Amino acid sequence: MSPFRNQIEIAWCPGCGNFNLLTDLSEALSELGLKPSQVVLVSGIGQAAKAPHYIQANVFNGLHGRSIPVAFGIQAVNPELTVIAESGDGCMYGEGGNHLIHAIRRNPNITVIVHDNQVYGLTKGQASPTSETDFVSKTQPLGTVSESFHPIALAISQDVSFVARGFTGDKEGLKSIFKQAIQWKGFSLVDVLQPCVTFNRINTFGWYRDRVYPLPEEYDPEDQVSAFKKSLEWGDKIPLGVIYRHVKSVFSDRIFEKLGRKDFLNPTSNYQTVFEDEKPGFE
Amino acid sequence: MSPFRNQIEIAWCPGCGNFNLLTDLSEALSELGLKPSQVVLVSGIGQAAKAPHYIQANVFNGLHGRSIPVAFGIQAVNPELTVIAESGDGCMYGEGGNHLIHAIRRNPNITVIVHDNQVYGLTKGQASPTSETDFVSKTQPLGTVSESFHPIALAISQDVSFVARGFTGDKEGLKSIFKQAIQWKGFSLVDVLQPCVTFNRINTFGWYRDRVYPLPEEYDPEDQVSAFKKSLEWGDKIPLGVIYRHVKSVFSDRIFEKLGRKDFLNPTSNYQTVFEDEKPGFE
Amino acid sequence: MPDLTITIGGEAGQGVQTIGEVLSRILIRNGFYVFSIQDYHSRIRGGHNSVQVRFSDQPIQAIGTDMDLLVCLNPETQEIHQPALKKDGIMIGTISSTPSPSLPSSMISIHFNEMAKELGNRIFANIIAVGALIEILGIDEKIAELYLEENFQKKGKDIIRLNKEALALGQNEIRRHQISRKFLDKRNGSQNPGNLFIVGGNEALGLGAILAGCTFYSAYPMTPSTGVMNFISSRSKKYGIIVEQAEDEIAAINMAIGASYAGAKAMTATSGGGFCLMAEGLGLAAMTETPIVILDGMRPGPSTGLPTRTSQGDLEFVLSASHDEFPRFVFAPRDPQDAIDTMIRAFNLSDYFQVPVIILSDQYLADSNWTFSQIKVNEQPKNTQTVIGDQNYQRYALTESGISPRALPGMSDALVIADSDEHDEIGHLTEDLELRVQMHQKRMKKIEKMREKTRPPFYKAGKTATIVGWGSTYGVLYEAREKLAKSGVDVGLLHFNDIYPLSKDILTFIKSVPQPVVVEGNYQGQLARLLERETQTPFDCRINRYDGRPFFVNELVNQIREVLS
Amino acid sequence: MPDLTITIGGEAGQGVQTIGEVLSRILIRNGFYVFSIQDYHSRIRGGHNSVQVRFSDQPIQAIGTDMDLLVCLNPETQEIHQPALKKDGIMIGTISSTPSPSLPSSMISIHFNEMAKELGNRIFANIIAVGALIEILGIDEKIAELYLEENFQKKGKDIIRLNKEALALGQNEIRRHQISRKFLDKRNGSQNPGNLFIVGGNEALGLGAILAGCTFYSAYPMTPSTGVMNFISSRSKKYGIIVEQAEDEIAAINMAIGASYAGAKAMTATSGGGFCLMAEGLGLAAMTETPIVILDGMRPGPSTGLPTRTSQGDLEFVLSASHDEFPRFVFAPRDPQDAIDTMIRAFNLSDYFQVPVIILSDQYLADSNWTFSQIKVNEQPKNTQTVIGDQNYQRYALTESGISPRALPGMSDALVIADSDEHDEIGHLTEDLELRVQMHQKRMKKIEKMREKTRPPFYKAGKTATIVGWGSTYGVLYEAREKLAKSGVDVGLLHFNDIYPLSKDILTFIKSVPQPVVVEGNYQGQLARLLERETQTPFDCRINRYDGRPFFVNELVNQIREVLS
Ligand SMILES: Cc1ncc(C[n+]2csc(CCOP(=O)(O)OP(=O)(O)O)c2C)c(N)n1
Ligand SMILES: Cc1ncc(C[n+]2csc(CCOP(=O)(O)OP(=O)(O)O)c2C)c(N)n1
Ligand code: SF4
Ligand code: SF4
Ligand SMILES: [Mg+2]
Ligand SMILES: [Mg+2]
Repeated sequence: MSPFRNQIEIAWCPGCGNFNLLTDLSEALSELGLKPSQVVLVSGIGQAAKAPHYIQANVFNGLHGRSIPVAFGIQAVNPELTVIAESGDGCMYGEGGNHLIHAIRRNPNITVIVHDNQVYGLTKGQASPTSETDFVSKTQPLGTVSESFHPIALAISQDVSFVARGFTGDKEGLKSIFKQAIQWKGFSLVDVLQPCVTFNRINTFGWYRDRVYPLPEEYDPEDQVSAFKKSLEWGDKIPLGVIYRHVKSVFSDRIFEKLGRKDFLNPTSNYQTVFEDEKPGFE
Repeated sequence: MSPFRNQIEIAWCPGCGNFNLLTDLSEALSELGLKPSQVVLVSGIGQAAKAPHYIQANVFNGLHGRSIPVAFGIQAVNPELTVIAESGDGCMYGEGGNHLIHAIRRNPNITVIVHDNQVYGLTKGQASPTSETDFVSKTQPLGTVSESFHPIALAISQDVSFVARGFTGDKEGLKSIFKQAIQWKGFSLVDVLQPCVTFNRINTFGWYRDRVYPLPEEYDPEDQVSAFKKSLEWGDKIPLGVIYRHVKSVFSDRIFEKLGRKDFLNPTSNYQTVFEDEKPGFE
Repeated sequence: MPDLTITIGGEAGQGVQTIGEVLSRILIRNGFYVFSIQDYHSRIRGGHNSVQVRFSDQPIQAIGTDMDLLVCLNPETQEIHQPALKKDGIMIGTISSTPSPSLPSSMISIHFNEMAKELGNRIFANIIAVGALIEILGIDEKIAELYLEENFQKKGKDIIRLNKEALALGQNEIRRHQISRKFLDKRNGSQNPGNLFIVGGNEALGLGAILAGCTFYSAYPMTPSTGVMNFISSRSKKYGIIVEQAEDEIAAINMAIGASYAGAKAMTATSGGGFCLMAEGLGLAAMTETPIVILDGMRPGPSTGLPTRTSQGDLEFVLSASHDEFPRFVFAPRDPQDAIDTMIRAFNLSDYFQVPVIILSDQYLADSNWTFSQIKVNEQPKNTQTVIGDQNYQRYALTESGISPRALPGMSDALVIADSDEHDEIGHLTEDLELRVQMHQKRMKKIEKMREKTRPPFYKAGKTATIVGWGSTYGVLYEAREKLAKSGVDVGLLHFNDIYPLSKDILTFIKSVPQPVVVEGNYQGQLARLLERETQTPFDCRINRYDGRPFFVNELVNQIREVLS
Repeated sequence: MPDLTITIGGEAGQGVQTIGEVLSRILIRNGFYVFSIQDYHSRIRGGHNSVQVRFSDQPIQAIGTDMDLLVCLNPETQEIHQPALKKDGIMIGTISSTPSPSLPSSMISIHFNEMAKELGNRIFANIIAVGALIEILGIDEKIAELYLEENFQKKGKDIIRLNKEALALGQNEIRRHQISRKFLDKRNGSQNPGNLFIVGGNEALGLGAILAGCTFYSAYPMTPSTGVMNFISSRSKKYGIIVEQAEDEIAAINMAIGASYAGAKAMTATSGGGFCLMAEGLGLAAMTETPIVILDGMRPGPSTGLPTRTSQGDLEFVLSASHDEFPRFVFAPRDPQDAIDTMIRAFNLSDYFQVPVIILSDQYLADSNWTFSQIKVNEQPKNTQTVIGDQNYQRYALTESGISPRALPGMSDALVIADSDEHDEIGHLTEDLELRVQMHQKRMKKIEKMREKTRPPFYKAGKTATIVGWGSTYGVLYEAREKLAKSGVDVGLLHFNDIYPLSKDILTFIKSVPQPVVVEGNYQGQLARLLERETQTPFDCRINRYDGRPFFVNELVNQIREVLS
């Protein structure tokens, strides 16, 4: 077992896609040669958001929808840390949608992993932003009206630094994506197809398995328009892999360049000097 | 003067792009033959968000960032009304970014007009989501780190029903876009380049005028991928006009179809009947 | 007078709730009053869940403490619940094979799952358990069979037959054992079996909203309020109600405000964390004087806290949520019957005063079932109070009462201008500070009239002391009082459902009750502190619980005795 | 003892603030104590703005009421402000050509703009006005010239020369007139001119945060708190502070919490509407015990209200914001010097107790300038209290004090687990309800120790009555008390800056002061109600203002007399 797995009892349903995701992520972390204390996992609230508790690392399990700003704050202050925000599709694309957009613009060096089960698991099966139109649940007995949200297309539309799609039924593929995303310098979004065996009777393991295919070798993930076109592929065929990437400077480098500093803890010992310096400005 | 203009004193700076926008919108409304009492203008908070007060119509001037959900609620309840949400780029793309994404998914029959001055006007000049990187202000003396937000690309990525870009220096073009957007059945987003003469020294009237051009006749706004490509055009050349449109069923039609009804006021007079109907379920 | 408590425990997903539900239904058909409650973890499968079913031939309105019967669907159940099993209680199901000396007088090991598999499907395990239970209790299987027939009617004859077989299997399994105790003297409870109603808190809240005329419900799912949304959406087609799941709570309240502005009776519901996000919208409703009903289903915090447990910790928050000041009603229903009436009053009053109404529910009310010999609608829903305006219409006309005539957009030539800024009578934003004062007074003075609409607290006088409480604790406090009375301690009960604003009369009155003991599901004593502020009298004798569990009658009786001694 | 009040009025964008600023700087260089305040509308150009500059050779700490001098940059100014001009006051600038009989004794029409255009640029109009003012007042132009030299140093000699010419132009314009009144006896104020400091509230709050060691500031712009962000970001490079404008207030507080978890001293600032959106994050900070300082710059509500005006309406809200209960400090600085010290205390205490600290500022404090003969740092900033943990590190170890040793992620082998759910000592989520009780007690019991850290209110005894107030009203109440004393009415002053929690001693003490009169910038009397709750004693003699304006000494003196009579 990966040194990144711990002994905490797992509160997921047997057969849930989350288990594979957990294994693959913790293996990816150890294969990257990281130490648990260098890694911070930030999550929101939901079934997916419990994942960090099962990983041997630093954890900040915050509010539903708000993992990205917390992750941003951590990484801005201590860019040495490997910071991963991990949560469900409801958390990241519903409640937290605004933070996703603006994090892409900031391009902090964090990885966002979305357990995309196309449903709200923890609250017992409501439609999520990625649920298909007419999705029926106890809360939506007549089926939803909304069309589904397209996270990968959205990320590409904002010229995200890195975006990929994985599937919990594709171990090697998913692990490789995790490794690339975590190593990527910049904001990386990984949307993971993660079947919810309890509440999502549509997007099951079988449903995904019948549709997913790995992006071919010759696919060029660096052209924004063709990546956009690829991101629209959904339905009969669903591509897996890195759909778009674009090297750009990351938030912490740019801000430290502007500030001209590398450390983050301002000593309070020199406060009298600071004060004497500022005083004349008030005369 | 258009019957949609009133006598309220306008609190904008002389020379501001908002004046043209106001005139063009009120003319568009009257040219469409609408009556003031059929129209509801919903706004948030900001300089742009004051616009509804200067228009002779129903007004709901709500919270910063929250005009879209209010507009949705109004239109859902009374689909006969012409509902327009109008606010600034900070309001719609910053504070309110999440609502924009999800409104596109719902596709209510509302028009969203964004006074995009690429700055926060009312709070005195901070960078807005659409400000260019390194934008300098009192609040951002070192210039911003974030890249700018791409509203049109985002809308297209979510397969919006209608999205266009206008410019307050292009009267006929803008009025025509307003008319098309308001008449459009479904969610329509109009991003209006609106120079802020006080706080934005970069994106001035001249800056825009040097760059904008109307989309050519032969441009096909119905192909999502080419529209996406078009939406990325920014910098030396900025296209104006309807960039993407896609006919689809609107929220109110779909929900009323599901509910099998057309009215929205449930009479309370029959409550005893309802109660007698429900009672056996508890036995 | 039988008064029995049964606990069914197992993992999430094992059918604990189904057994509780079926048993309850059979019991009320036999004329017994049932009170049932769920106790569950914030997970979908696994963990430990339980349902407690208490029943009696007399009205009851609280959870029990010690169990007469324990049904274990997994080994953990025995571990967790056995300590609360009565000395002469009986335990059935998955029982540990190495019995300790403190075993109950009677333990029957039954392998529900294996028996069900023999019947062809694990699904029958639940009905087998029910069969075992009715046999132990001595309940007529005829009524149980009738219930199964009705319940599985849609599923076809085969399913009905198999379920009846399952029931019989469970009964037979028990018959093979010598039961050490007789549970019921007579098989039926009250005189006219079949005439009882079992109602859950969330369904009652939802039904109340529907009766009140609610046609727009926007919310973001959050335990324990989601059940209200589920109930209303299950009826949305029947009654033409738009139920929209918003992208977040901010959208939810703003959608509802938009809907209300357009003329619908609109509501939203959430729990504390979501209520935080609605605080700004609450102020918007207040400033624009748009009616709205907001339900806060309380659970322990701070922050995410214990998502599936109960609490009364949000009172102070909702009393002053949102910046600066404005009038609001705060109501906390005591039980499902009261929930129906309270929702109607909430919509009526919100509409009449054009102010927000906040309903404080909690997980205990939401997820428990009460039995009533009657359910009624005690309040009359009223239509929205609107006017047909003309061109001179002023949305915020200054009036004596502070209430301005409300027109709806698009219904006449009147233009309806609503503004979150301070505004003039028309609704346009103003920087006229004298007008600001008038507008603020106009809003604030509604409070005085609102006080008059407040229902007085429930009051039963007592000599020694007075138990004071609010919201869903009513039943427990009521029974605790009765129990104390039986043992010769005469305490009164003062119970609040309308919490804010309180009328002057009430404030004067409550200063006069003998030795108040304030019982609340929070740490600081929030009602007590409110009363201290409003009456400037100490309410410092308090009993507080904040472990996420509801109050229990027996424990409470002891605690009250203690504080009084 | 001169005590003069000057108002400069005009449209937004006309330079009203510049004139006020330059004049203030020249006055303090002449040894005068200055108090200046802005009065502006929520718009960028047009509307009506004004700056009031009051000065004296003695320390002053409040806004004046009646004006000695009025500078009109547009016709509206005369209309609005003339009523408050003293009988012997002087008015200059754009003056209506049809004088009414109630004209002031002296009116000098000056066309600043036209004169400036002659000098080559409209921009000089402001300095021309300053020239006119110092001439009327009789202030030495040498010091004014020196100030202009310093101020325009970076802009080059030509600009300095032109500004001096503008100053002289203004002076000459006045010299052509006969001034009906002599304003100053001597040109200089105090004995040692040049040794005074003029400090604005927002700058002081920002400076305090920097001195406290704040290295991470995330916020969304909102009046009147944006000035704090502007100040800090102007120093961000110098001191290495990350200042990030968030996409919304929710992101702002969550970013700050993340930063604090990682080890930075972090803060955010907003106004009431934004604070609403932060309520959930506030609870997150509390539950995860992550230190954070949150500034709420109050303005009148509810909702958007009056964005550029002042208020003390958010006290009750911040006292109980966010669901369920947790400890927090609430401080309200009285003036810029106190703001510096309060910010340092806020960071120290937030860090020490691992609780959120809320600072209540308001538009009056934010946008006013106070003069001090000294500014000091009276509190010692402390470094973050952290430990180097090992593999057995427990973030939420149960301790006697309730405070658990805090380690930072990535600084050692210790793993730092923070959770918004109820958690065990390590930080993992728990459904163990006994542990929940311990954790809730651990958090809540901090309040008792926090009480001991509270500074007592400022107190000066008085015989007849005691003025009670909080926050930025200190100066006004202080002067009101002095004024009453001079007229033989001996009232005391009890003024709170640390508002929550209050120590038991203080609570006992305040019950004993003679006839409290609680003066607050809100409708309901929120401090009064807090004291009523905490002391169970009535504080029902109140003076409230909620028109968006600050309190004025003279008006208040009359009001106090009235309530006492
Ligand atoms: C502010 C807030 N709103 C709502 C909730 C209730 N809530 C908890 S988890 C959840 C949805 C979970 O869905 P998702 O994020 O997709 O995670 P999953 O359980 O499917 O893994 C919701 C709505 C909450 N905790 N906080
Ligand atoms: C919740 C909330 N946060 C912040 C503000 C303060 N605020 C008012 S307008 C505004 C920005 C305005 O920018 P924009 O929307 O672009 O409109 P503009 O003034 O540029 O037209 C902000 C931040 C507010 N009113 N409410
Ligand atoms: S509810 Fe769905 S997502 Fe959650 S653990 Fe169960 S199967 Fe997995
Ligand atoms: S601040 Fe800018 S956007 Fe606002 S009115 Fe002035 S010029 Fe227009
Ligand atoms: Mg999900
Ligand atoms: Mg803008």
